[in-house]
Amino acid sequence: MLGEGLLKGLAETARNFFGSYAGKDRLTTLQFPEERAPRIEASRNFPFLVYDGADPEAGLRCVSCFICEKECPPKCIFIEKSTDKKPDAVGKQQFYPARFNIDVSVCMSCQICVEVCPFDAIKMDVAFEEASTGRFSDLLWPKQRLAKSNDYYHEIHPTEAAGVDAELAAARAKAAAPKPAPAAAPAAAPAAPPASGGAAE
Amino acid sequence: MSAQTVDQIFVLIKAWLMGHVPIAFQPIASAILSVAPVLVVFPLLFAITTVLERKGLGRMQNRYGPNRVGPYGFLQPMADGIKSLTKEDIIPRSADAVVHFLAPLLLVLASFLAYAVLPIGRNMVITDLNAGVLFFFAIGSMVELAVFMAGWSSRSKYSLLGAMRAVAQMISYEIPLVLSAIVVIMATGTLSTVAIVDKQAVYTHGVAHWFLFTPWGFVGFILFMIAATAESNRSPFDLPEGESEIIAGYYIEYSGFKFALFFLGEYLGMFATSGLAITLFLGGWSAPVSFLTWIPSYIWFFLKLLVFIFVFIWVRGTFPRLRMDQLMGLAWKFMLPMTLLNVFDVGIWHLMPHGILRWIVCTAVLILPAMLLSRTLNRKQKLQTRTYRYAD
Amino acid sequence: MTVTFLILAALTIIGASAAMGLRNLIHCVLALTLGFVGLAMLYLELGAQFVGFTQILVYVGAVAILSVFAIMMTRSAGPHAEPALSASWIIGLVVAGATFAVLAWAILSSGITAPATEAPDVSVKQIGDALMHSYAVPLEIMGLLLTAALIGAVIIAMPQEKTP
Amino acid sequence: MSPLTSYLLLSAMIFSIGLAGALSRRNAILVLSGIELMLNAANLNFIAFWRYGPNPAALTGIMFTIFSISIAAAEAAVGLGIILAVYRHTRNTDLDQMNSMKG
Repeated sequence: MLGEGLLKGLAETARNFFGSYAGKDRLTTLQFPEERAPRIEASRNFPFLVYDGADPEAGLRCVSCFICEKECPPKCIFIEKSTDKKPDAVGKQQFYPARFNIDVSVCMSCQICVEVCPFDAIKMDVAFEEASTGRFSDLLWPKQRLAKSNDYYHEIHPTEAAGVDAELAAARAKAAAPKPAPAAAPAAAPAAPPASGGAAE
Repeated sequence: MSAQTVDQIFVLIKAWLMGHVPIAFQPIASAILSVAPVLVVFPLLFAITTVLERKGLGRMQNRYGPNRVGPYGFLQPMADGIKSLTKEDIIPRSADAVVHFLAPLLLVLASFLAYAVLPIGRNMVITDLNAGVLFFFAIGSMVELAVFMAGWSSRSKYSLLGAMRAVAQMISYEIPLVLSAIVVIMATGTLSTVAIVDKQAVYTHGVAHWFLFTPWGFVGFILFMIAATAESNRSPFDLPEGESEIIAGYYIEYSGFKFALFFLGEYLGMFATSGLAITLFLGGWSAPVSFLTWIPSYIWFFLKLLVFIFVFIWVRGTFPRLRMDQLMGLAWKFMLPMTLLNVFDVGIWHLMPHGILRWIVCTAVLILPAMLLSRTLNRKQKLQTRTYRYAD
Repeated sequence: MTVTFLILAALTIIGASAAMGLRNLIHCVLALTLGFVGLAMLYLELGAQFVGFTQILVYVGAVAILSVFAIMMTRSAGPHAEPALSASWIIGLVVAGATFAVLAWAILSSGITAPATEAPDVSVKQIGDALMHSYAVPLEIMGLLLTAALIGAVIIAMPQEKTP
Repeated sequence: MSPLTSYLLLSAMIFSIGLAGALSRRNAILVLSGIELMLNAANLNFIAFWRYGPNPAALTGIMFTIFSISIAAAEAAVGLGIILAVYRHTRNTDLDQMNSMKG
């Protein structure tokens, strides 16, 4: 009979309509500014720079190696190398970025800069309420705005940060040891992932 | 105050006000006093309906509707109105400026004119025309012209496509609309809306003589509502608007207040056709059972209208849009035969003696062909390769 | 002659002459619709309610829309380079002017006077009764004619079978 | 001028406008519109004579007008159908160029 399916459909929408007043399972919307969904650990938005310790200038892990700038597909990273050197996360004397800008109006959140960084200095942020009224000035983020502490990194991506910290600690220990015994090095090398090897360099 | 007074309160107020007007101005004062409430109440109902519609649709799609402006979002139409009033009124450079300007005015004018013959309550009608129902359909046909003017004058392909779809659809569905209304005219023997309601506001065994409670009335009502939905371009017959295909159809090139006027006209048309359906089949302002007649007549009318609005929203939240050939197929292959059959059926009803036999015969006359027809139409059709006459 | 009549007559004449005089065909049809609405209102003014509404329903709702569709389908809506008037337009105007002169002379010199009577009250029921009794045969013939016209229009406008 | 005379004059005016349009326009659709106008002028005459005539209760004028409107509707449908058919054949709606039967 013509119209049977129509009635079925009407019944379904009616069930949704009245069910939305009865329980939460038919009203799945979150009222955003007041209610927030629990954060998903793997979510990502724009990159930020990690620093260790309390001082964003001194603790910045970035050594301005320009790899991320070269790899960035939309070319939204601009780095200016410093003239002097400062100790990096491992303790070695390195250059640091005098300027580090990301144009977030161009950034496409591809995470390639994070993949290629040998120093675990750039990571993906989860903050998304970044709207601003300045079309040009407010969307070019300088180093000061990009720098966020390691604690913040632990807060947003705990498992990932723990892994990074372990590697850095291993690298620091390796750098601190004067000359490791030749027997120990080959045993550690295959076990360590290649990233740690690069970081220790 | 007796129930009688409450029922007639607006009529009494008007009579009292008219007593203060000098004789020379009485005709025009009477006209203003009759028209002004309609000009206030139905746009207000439009404002409320937009909120209710958005909230209702939201609930059907497992979300809240608008709930930010004012308590429970009920001030949303105010915000929308202010927004559309303050927006820039853009007229495309290649548009036909005069026709472009006139189209929304004609649409709203035609939509408002239709209320002239709707009895909103007992003794509450602007004019009791002798040919009221005919007037309603004549005014309804002016809407088509307004839609065409809007679509053509914009000089945009989308709007022209939308206008062509709208005109084709409205012309096709006007025939079932009029034919399904004719059964009531046949049964009452009058075209006057007031007389039609008066014929239905009588009770036997406490139940009103609504035409909905007869087999032909029930079928006629359903057919009328399908045609009315198509006529007012509501989902699932919203091909002329089709946001996902032709963006907004014939009013895509309108902005600001004129765009709001198109919305107003569309909703007013929907209320007016619902009002006519109430008048023709649901006894207008009369109560369904005699012990509820103490409720004022205008409240009954607006209660019924609200139910209609809810059903319109419900249908919009449920059904997907039809394809053009399905639309035309429904009009010409299903609606038209069924309405003609219904006209035949009301003749049988009129000629047979009262009793249970009349019910059985009339129901059978409608049900059997409907089942046959739906079986024929539902039969799996063989798909054939499409040929395009104009595209290549 | 009342003010209402003058306004409606002006509306009708403006609509009709614009319909015959404008260049853009769609404008012509819209103006023609205005003329038809003016005529419908004149019918209402004369007390013929049913005819007035039928006029709007048929002319505004059907004939105007049909003409518009025909214009769109024959692609004559755009701007035209060729003149809108035919080669023998002067003859046409002269003939029309002469017709009007003769008609006006006939009307004015006939001396018909009609007393301004009360408008007769004609209900739809009376019209229906007349249609069903004294005009039943013309009504049937009209139905036949309309059916024939419907079928004929469909057949004429049907795409011709392409013969290979 | 009595009301009847003014209605008759208006009707004559509309008839002449329709005639002028039908005789002088090139487009076939507009010629058809001119003919519609002439029919309408006749209808106005019918209604005016019914209203001011001696026997309005007979409804003759109204009946004539109703039948005339139906005929006009049929005429419009068939006429536009013919125009569409001719257009499909000649790709043209210009009446001055439809002269293939000229000797």
